[in-house]
Amino acid sequence: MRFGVIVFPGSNCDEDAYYAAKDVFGQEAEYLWHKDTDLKGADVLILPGGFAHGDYLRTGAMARFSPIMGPVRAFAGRGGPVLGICNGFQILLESGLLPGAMLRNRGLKYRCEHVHLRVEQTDTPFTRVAHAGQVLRIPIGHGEGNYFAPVDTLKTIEANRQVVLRYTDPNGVVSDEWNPNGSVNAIAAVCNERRNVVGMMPHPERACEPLLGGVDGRVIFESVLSALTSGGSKGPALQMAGQ
Amino acid sequence: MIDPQILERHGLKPDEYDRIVGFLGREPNLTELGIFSVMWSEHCSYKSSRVHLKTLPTRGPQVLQGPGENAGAVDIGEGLAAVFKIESHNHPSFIEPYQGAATGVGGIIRDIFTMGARPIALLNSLRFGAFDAPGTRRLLEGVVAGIAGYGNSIGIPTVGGEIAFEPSYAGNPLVNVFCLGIAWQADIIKGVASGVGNAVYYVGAKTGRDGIHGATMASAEFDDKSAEKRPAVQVGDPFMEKLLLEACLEVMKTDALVGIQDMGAAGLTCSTTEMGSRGGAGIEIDTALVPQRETGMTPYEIMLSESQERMLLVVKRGREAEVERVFDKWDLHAVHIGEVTDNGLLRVKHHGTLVAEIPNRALTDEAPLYMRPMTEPEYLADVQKLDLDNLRGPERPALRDQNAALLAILGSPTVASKRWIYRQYDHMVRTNTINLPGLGAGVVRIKGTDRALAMSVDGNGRYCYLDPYRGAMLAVAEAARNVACCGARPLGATNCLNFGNPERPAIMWQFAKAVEGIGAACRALGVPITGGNVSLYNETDGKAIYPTPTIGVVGLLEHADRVVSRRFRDAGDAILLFGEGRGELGGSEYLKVAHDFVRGVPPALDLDAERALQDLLVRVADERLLRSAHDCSDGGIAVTLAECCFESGGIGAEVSIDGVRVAADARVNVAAALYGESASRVVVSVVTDAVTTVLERAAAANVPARVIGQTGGNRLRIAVAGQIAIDAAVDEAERVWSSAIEQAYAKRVA
Amino acid sequence: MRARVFVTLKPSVFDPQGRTIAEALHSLGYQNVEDVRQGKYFELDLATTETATARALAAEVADKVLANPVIESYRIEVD
Amino acid sequence: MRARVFVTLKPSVFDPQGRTIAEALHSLGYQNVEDVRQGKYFELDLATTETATARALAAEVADKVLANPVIESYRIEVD
Ligand SMILES: Nc1ncnc2c1ncn2[C@@H]1O[C@H](COP(=O)(O)OP(=O)(O)O)[C@@H](O)[C@H]1O
Ligand SMILES: [Mg+2]
Repeated sequence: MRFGVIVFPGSNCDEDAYYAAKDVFGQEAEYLWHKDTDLKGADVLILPGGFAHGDYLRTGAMARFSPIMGPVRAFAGRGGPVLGICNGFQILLESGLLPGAMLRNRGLKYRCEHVHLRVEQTDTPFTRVAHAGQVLRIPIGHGEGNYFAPVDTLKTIEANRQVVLRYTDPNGVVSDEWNPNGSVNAIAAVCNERRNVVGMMPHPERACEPLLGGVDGRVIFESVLSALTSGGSKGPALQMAGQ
Repeated sequence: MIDPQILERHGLKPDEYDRIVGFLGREPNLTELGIFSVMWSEHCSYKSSRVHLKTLPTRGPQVLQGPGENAGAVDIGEGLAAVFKIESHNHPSFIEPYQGAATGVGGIIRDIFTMGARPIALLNSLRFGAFDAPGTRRLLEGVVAGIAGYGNSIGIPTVGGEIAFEPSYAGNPLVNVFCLGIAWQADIIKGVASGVGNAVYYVGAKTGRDGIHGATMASAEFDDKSAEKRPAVQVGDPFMEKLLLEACLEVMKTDALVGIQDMGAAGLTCSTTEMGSRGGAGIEIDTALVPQRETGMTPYEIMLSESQERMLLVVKRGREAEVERVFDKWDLHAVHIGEVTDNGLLRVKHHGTLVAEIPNRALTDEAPLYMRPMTEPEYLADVQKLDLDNLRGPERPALRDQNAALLAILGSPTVASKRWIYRQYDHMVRTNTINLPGLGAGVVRIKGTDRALAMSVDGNGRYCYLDPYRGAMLAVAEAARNVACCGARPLGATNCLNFGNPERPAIMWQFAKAVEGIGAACRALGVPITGGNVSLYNETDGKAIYPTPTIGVVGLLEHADRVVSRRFRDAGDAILLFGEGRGELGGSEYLKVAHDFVRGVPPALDLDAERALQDLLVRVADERLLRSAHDCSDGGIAVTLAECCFESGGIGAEVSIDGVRVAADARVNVAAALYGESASRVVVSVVTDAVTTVLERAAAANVPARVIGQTGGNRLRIAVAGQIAIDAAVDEAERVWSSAIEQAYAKRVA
Repeated sequence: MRARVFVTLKPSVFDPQGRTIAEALHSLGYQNVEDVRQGKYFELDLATTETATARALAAEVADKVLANPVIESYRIEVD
Repeated sequence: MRARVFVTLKPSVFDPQGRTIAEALHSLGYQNVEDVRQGKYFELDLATTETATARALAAEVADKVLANPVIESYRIEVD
């Protein structure tokens, strides 16, 4: 299986995502430079964390104009699995590939720490081997992860079960105290209607090895491996993957 | 044309001016005077400190690069090198905390990747005025946000640091930043210019009028009038630096470079002369070719600008296009601004007209050197007196009970958890951090190997104020001990020397003593100094800061998975103490918290015993015999034990330690046993089966060691000489410790 | 010609920065500052001398880049 | 009453955000946007009906909290 890791100027978790795919999970991986338009045969795309274009103006605001985003859009349109992590999530929001927008953390400070996340949906390619209600402990690292969506949009995404992960306490209970950034409805990850594009603020690639203090992020990678192998031919088969 | 006023504005003394005339054989023009003034400033020339720094040990089989380059380097095996250095950005951070700290981080990162190393970790050491003093919060929030803003954005984890609060830093905070990178030894590249006719390239941000005279400012005391002299603040651009970092590392892979150096203090001036001087060559540039952000800039301004995020490269002849291509890919434009010559001169042209011509060596090797007068400061004799039988009251009544005293110390900002700070730093990016901040030294694994590097920065201004020689030794010992506690063998050190005005003999004495102390400790502990930075004139209105040498030590763990952290791991483990407490309260956190004074002499340090202890720690960690290890420092063994319980899931401990007799009052004796800060002590926990082996190892190493208790329960109970002195619920103590700083800052302010 | 673009969060969007500043001001005794909203401000130097062209260009740039329509609205001034 | 405060970097201070935005606009084909400077914009709701009082209050708040006098300057409008 081949992972394509998109590198924007200012991406800084690109090597981490690449390492997770290649060294931790033993898959093929390619960096895809933002000015290129060739996805080099990737089966799954990762938009990694970082500060694309310095996050100047707004997080993700300029990255969406990169030449690579055309092919990314087309890939997503064909049902290919796309994961945006942190800054990658912000870019997917700005590109309109996912609904909503990011505001500054309500505490106004960058926060780097482990958080607890409840798996809400398991019919996305990035959560299919998790259990609904499973609580994951994965780190965050962001200053603008306060997810927002207008009331109507929020209704729609909740009704469509597009909220994939929520911030919770260690027992999986949503509470304001355990919401690290003020995200509406404690939303930590969402997917598109078709469910093949997922954006998440937490960093699963930082939680794939015991040495790093936890392995709960593995389920995200294992899910997409499972989705792609059991789905056989990519695209459409993937949609049927999972429950 | 050069009158005394102009000289004074350039911070040059009349006799220094005479030397300039001597070197040139004529009067300098204004551009040349500017160049001399920045190169001969304390900041660039080290004219007051160099004679002392020369005494530091800088060699060892592991040292690949000692002082003199952009950063030092040590051998970490498998063909790899750890490249690291610490630097201060004190003055800029006082003027503009966010940008000052941010550009400090940017500067030290450039020093590391300039050497061909990929930066992988940052640390910082901070000093502010009293925690609750007006103004502290604004500075602290700004500095922390600035470090975070730059480091997080560029994607280098901040894996640790230290912070302390003392009134002496109120008008002059310290911001010292450390960066470490990894390079293939064979690929280390230096800041040299050589090869006549090779092209000199400029790359990075455009030059503006920022920080002109920054280097001379960093060498001048603040006074009421300096508010007007304050130059335009430099604004950091971490995005530009990220592009530069990636592009430079990519260019270095091509082997088309001869040398490279960042433009830090004294900008283009310093980089051209230093590169020329190291390569025994000359450099000729045309300032009109330098990319400029503002219009109408003079050669003087261009040469002295300290605009951030700029690099100077010497490119092999015929390889220019290759280099330009890489920079183009990253949307950076490398500009050919001059050539390497063989005449040993810095020659500056502007639109082809010669505007400055100075021999490199006049600016570097032959810069003034001073053996400044030194005298022991008068305050010393008095502050070293500590009469424990007549402790100056009024003692805070709440502290009459040892439980309350422990909680007060745990809640003091120097000891309390720094989570509120390090949570603002991305400390996990690059997925290497295996000892997160707060757990001891920062530890990062090296991908592709089994190895990991541990690093710690430490310093104790109080100790150095009371005895700069011993205080500096203790700083080296503590930094190395923190590294050894993780199981890593200390390999090398870097230092940042923050002092007052060296033209005052008492300050110069403190400086010289501190350097002596660093030298003695580094020699004994086998950690040569590979580089560092000196920051003098840290004074406001004639009042100097505590003398504050900050030491960064880097150590190697052969097996990353054998890393040890401070937390207890399980109930039922044996708790051992390595080393012995002597109830030394001089300069302690206890005296500060309970009596609000800084007095006495700092703890004694036996360097051989310290070395033996560190060797022992590395050995038993490597044998996987340790479950946790934490050194005794601020707050003594009581605080150490409490910290071992914290963030462990609430594991308590039952411990019994020896009493000491340092005063007539029994309560003072108990306090001394609990909170005394005797050096060379470490609390470890081991599974009970391993106790005998560990004690044998300790005996063989000549390190005093004994079992002092056991983990378990949810309370911390400490008996002193058989009598229960402390009996506290771990969760309550942890709440005090973990929330003290956070709570003070809970109310948000813009 | 210079255009100024003001980007503000839509009224329905919670503004953590503005709220924090308002709270800080209250704690400093500025009760008379009832509410604060923070936005962004851009000065664009445009290579045109026509007000209408300048305005159109600024609007296009604001629509496309400077503001995120999900959360922000903008206003333009040209002098 | 509402006061609007515009905070901008002093002209001598480098504005990396503005520069990056300008470059991004150029690469999108907006060559006519010659330069961009980014600042902050605040809307203050003030419990006063006097223009002069409002202006004075806004200035005080800008001095104290909204602008960093070392690198920024500000301008106030009251309607
Ligand atoms: N300014 C800071 N930045 C990052 N981490 C910090 C900072 N200050 C303290 N820490 C972390 O908090 C922990 C405790 O610091 P300190 O009390 O100095 O430890 P020690 O006494 O073991 O040297 C360390 O792990 C350190 O890395
Ligand atoms: Mg310490």
